[in-house]
Amino acid sequence: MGARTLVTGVIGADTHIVGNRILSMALEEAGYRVIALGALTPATDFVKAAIETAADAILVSSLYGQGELDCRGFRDLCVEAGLDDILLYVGGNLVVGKQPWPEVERRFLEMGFDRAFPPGTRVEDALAALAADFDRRDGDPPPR
Amino acid sequence: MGARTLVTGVIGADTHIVGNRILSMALEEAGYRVIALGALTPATDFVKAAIETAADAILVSSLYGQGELDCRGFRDLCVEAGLDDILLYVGGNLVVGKQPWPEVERRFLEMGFDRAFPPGTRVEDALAALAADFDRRDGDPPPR
Amino acid sequence: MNDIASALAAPALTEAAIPAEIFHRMRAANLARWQTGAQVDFDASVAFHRALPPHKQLAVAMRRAHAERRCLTQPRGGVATLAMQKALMIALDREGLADIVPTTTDSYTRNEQFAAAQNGVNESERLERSLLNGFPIVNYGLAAGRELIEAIDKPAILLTGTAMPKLTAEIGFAAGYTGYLGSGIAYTTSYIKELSIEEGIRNYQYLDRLAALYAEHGVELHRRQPGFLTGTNIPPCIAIAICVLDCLLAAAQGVRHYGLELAQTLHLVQDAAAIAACETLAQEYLARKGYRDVFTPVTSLHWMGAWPQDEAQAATLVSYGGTLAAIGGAVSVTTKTTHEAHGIPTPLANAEGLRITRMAIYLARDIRLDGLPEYEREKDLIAREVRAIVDKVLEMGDGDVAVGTVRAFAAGVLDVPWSPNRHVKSRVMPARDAHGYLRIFDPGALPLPKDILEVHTDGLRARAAAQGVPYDRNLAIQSVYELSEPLARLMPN
Amino acid sequence: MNDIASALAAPALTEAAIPAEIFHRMRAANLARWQTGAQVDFDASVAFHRALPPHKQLAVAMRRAHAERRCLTQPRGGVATLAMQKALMIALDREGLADIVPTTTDSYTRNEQFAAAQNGVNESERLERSLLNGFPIVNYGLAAGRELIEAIDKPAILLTGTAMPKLTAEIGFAAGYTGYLGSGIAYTTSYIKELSIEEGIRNYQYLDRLAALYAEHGVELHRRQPGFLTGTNIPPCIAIAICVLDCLLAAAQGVRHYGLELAQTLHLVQDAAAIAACETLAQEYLARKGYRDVFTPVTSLHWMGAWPQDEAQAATLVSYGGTLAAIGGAVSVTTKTTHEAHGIPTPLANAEGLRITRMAIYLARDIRLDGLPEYEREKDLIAREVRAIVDKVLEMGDGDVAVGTVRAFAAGVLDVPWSPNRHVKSRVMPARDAHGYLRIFDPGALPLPKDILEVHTDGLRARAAAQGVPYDRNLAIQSVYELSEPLARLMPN
Ligand code: B12
Ligand code: B12
Repeated sequence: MGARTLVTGVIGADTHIVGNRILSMALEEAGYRVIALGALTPATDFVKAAIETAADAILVSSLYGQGELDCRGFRDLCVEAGLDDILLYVGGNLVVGKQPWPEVERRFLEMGFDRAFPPGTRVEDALAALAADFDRRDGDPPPR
Repeated sequence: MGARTLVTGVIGADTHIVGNRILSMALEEAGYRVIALGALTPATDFVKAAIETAADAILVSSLYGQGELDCRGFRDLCVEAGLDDILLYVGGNLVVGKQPWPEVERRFLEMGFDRAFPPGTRVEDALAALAADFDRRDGDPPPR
Repeated sequence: MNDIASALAAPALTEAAIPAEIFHRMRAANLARWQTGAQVDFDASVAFHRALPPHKQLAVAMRRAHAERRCLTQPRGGVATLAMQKALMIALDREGLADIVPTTTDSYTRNEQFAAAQNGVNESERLERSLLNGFPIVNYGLAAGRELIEAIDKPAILLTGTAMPKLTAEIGFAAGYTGYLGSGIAYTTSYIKELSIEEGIRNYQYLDRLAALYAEHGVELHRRQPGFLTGTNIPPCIAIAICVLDCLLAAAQGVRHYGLELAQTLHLVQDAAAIAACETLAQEYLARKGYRDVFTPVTSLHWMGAWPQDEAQAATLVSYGGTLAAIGGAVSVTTKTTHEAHGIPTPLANAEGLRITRMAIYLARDIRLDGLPEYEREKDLIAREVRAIVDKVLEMGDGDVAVGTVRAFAAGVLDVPWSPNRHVKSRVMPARDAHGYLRIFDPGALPLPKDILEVHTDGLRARAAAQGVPYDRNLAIQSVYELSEPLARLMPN
Repeated sequence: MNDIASALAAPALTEAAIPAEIFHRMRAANLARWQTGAQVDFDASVAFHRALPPHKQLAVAMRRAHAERRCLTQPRGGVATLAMQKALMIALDREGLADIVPTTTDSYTRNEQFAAAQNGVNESERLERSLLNGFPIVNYGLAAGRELIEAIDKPAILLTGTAMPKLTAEIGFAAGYTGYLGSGIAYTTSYIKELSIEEGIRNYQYLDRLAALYAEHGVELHRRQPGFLTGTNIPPCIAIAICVLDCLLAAAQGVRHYGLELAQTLHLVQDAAAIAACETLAQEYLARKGYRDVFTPVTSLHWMGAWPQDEAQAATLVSYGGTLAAIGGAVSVTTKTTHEAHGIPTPLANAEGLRITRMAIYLARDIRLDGLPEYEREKDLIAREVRAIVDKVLEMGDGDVAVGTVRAFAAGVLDVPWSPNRHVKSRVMPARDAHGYLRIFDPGALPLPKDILEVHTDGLRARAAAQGVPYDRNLAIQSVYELSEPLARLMPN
């Protein structure tokens, strides 16, 4: 089976590219095929890119605090586009202000993300999570 | 009526003389007769000095935190010595550690001090309190 | 919309001032883009500014601080609703003793997504917490702005990190804001992905022309350039070169009061040298272009890169940020807080950051490094670097700053590390050297003399050697994280 | 008890080393004063120290840090019970990353009121909170001390601010503490009211002789002098003069590892100059007296005067304290916390103060002021001041440091501001000048040359003029409060 394809980008009107770029570089070095959409990327562009590239996962970055608004309905967009169970990660400074992480995490899992990552997450943690989830999925029977 | 006499000092094994000295200087400048016992003064020395000088008030300083132990029974000592209602003030960093002031104040009032003053009290506040209390007492009928 | 605006502007890009009647038509078109634009009445605005007491005019405050060698404090701060914003600004004024009170706009407003901003306001009111990272002043309009100005007793500045400032500025100035942070080169390279450098420059030519128009009517406003760029390990020479170019563009539009910002490198000597060099070089190039009366105070910014999660470590960056600004002789400092790595600070944490900084300024108020050999060396180094870059840009533009800048970015002669903008090469890679100086690992196409590049490379090789790591790009990436690392890793026992 | 001890010592006071067999009898008498004294077995103690790993030996850590130009961090910390003290020391080691872990003794122990200390322990256990300001190590004895040493993975130092250290030191060293802070002149002038300078010197001659005895048996301990004195606006020249004299007294007893402490003035240039001058002058006088092999690392102390109640302002003093120590090149820094004005800090607040400081050291690790004209001037000034004082003291003692010191205090030639001790004139009055330097308002009988006093007076007159206040003693009193003032008063908008 060829290299997994990942779509990365910073959602909404968010200019914070540094962490997303370092993450994308690290994912490439780890052998993934990475479609990096960069900063200020509308939710729809993520989905479009995922379809065009038959991506296995979408990694959404949101640093500027408005991710709580930008990410609403993201999973629905995927489902509408037929990407019913594409792996969805989100990470960064997801909400406005210093809020208890468990609560923030719950909000984004409820939005349909498979995992959410707290501020200051290091790339190693992202890589480990991807590996684990893909392994699990390889084990699983293919989706109906 | 002549100048009021005040006994000042730092109680117990407490070396913190700076604030007590500045306070004593300010009290003198304000016209009081001040008997300054200085640092490391046993409770009994305060009482002795108060009797010898027929003092109107005793101002106890305690900065080093052990005042909560040193000041216990201070009022009783005065009463035993016949100074039943001499005015008793205590001020400084009265207890060990940062503790809520209202609670600390209560402890020292229960020990029989007429007033307790929190960390960082300025001399003006001390002077104002003395003036107020002496005025009140001048108004009162002399004690039985 | 920008197309119309630029169509109305001089057909070909030039640094020249926008002619009066063309600018008149540009303003009409601009104000028509959103309903609150209609609330702007220029003469009424001029009258309001003239009626402001001096201590609420930022231009006056900056000139006074510069003359008295004082360092003013200014935080950032924006939340979604008027009530929250008012409470925040009052807290910063009273609890934080801020000398300058900010209004940061939200990121939808910054990108002129006013409908999205409105949704953010509504959701914030519904959930009773701010879901926006700033205050949507265009949506709220003039009256709300005035209410904020009246709620505080300090000068107010608009912080609007955007390449599209035209509506925000019109409404902000009309509301009584006396300061505006932003510039065509700096923000276009750092805050947007698709917009071209040319468009960004045109947008700020509009803003600078507007500030000049106020000046023509006797109202001096504090315009300010955000030299921090992407905030991520920007070497002083890159920041200052762009400060100088943005400043020349503003002067060409008629601006005579133009502040320059520099993000701290967190190296005491490098920061003091950069602050001193920045003002000297700006004045040097202003003089070359024949502008002899432009006031260019320098503002120092607390660390703009990644912050540590540990609030104790963050408190040190805040405090040291005040020390660096004071010793460097900055006219003002822009503060951060112990919450920086976590999220937008509460009003309390924000005020606390201001007081930590203010105390640091008090302690270092009279310390200067003049005469310190290392400091004098660093100043000369920075000056030589900046001249190498700026001279080349002016040459490429045949003397026109706007044209030269666009061509220089296309060629990578001007470059910004970690830029999100497609029109910026972003090949240049900075890193921190063995002694804590920010140096350049990969210069890309920056026109820096060989002997200077060796200074940079030597320091970085020394670091690689000291840490026993290869001399490669990872030095630059490590340097992005360095100051956000926990102490146990940064400085083990 | 002290009378017996001193009767056993050489009849007349002299700096000379206590003869071996007299010292032997002195120790026996000393250890008999309290039951736990009997637990001390010198040979067993030597064996224990020799078995300690190098990273738990403070003498080794200080020599390494000095060689590598690093600045170690050390807090203060003492509570009433063994359980609390153990938890505290572990927190300082792990959460605070302290390089040196302290045990501060309580003030009853400091004054050898061991019964009162026991009552404090009992009450603390009853109320489940510490009612003592330190740990009563004499009451607890050897085993408890060993338990503390084993609980941490760092070197441990005893902080015992007392003029009567003899029992505490015996038990502390036997328990495995490798550092001891205290000296005969400094502590006698600052921590006690009635005890004479002579008695204080004799008590520390015992301690230094004891440290030398360990050295004779191959165990190098870190002895340290508390140059902060009363902690209240001590000008560098007074602190350093007493550092030098205490150091000469220790060397005479055979000590070859003697740290020197200086409280920060909070003026970057004055502190850096003082730290540099302190080590140079100590070595200069050691050489004059023929000691060529004494190691004298300098420790810088966070502000020792009155702290602000506002924890934001306090955080700045903590952070700046790390900056000053690092830039000054101190080998270690003793830290305070944001709780300082309120009370003994919680373990958490204490650890936080350590991390704030550690981060500040990291940021300034490579900054030095050598070559800065103002810094070089200040170093020379301090050197001239110290030589004027110390030379006079040596002259008064006909070359004997102990005798000269006693006579000098009697004459006011040696003087300490704000001293509680009846045998100290305490006529000298320091104040802060217009530029933040600590200067001398009233020199009392300090033998400072006229031209030097003018430097002090000029700066203070300038301050009075700048503030529009009379040039009088109130300058000194204002200066006691200055840094504890709220910012709204210290630096209004
Ligand atoms: C300077 C100082 C010292 C100097 C004292 C020099 C001297 N001989 O005076 C030195 C370095 C010697 C010292 C030693 C110690 N100190 Co000390 N010291 C301080 C410090 C930093 C400032 C005190 C000061 O001079 N303030 C300035 C004066 C003007 O203010 P003031 O003393 O508060 O007095 C004013 C008011 O309190 C009020 N006031 C005072 N008394 C009274 C009485 C009345 C009736 C009234 C109305 C008002 C009043 O008026 C005064 C004038 O405005 C304080 C912390 C702080 N406040 O910043 C710690 C502090 C007082 N010290 C403390 C401790 C614990 C010690 C030590 C035990 C060492 C240790 N374990 O760390 C030893 C004491 C040993 C002993 N036997 O006593 C603790 C006390 C802890 C607590 N209460 O919980 C403090 C609070 C520091 C801390 N947070 O740990 N210290
Ligand atoms: C540098 C910076 C900037 C630069 C960005 C430059 C650029 N173009 O990239 C500039 C100066 C331009 C900037 C601007 C703004 N910023 Co900013 N910025 C920062 C800062 C200081 C560092 C960010 C950074 O680069 N970190 C280093 C990288 C390596 O880490 P990272 O970004 O966190 O990414 C890592 C992890 O998060 C994780 N990760 C990230 N995404 C994902 C996704 C997945 C799926 C996974 C698994 C992991 C993951 O992996 C990355 C690599 O380790 C942070 C605060 C901080 N963290 O210290 C604020 C911060 C992010 N900014 C903030 C804000 C608000 C803004 C502004 C809106 C201005 C304002 N209102 O103050 C504007 C944005 C305007 C806009 N339209 O977006 C806030 C966000 C507030 C909140 N969430 O509550 C922060 C947190 C500061 C603060 N406390 O206020 N900023």
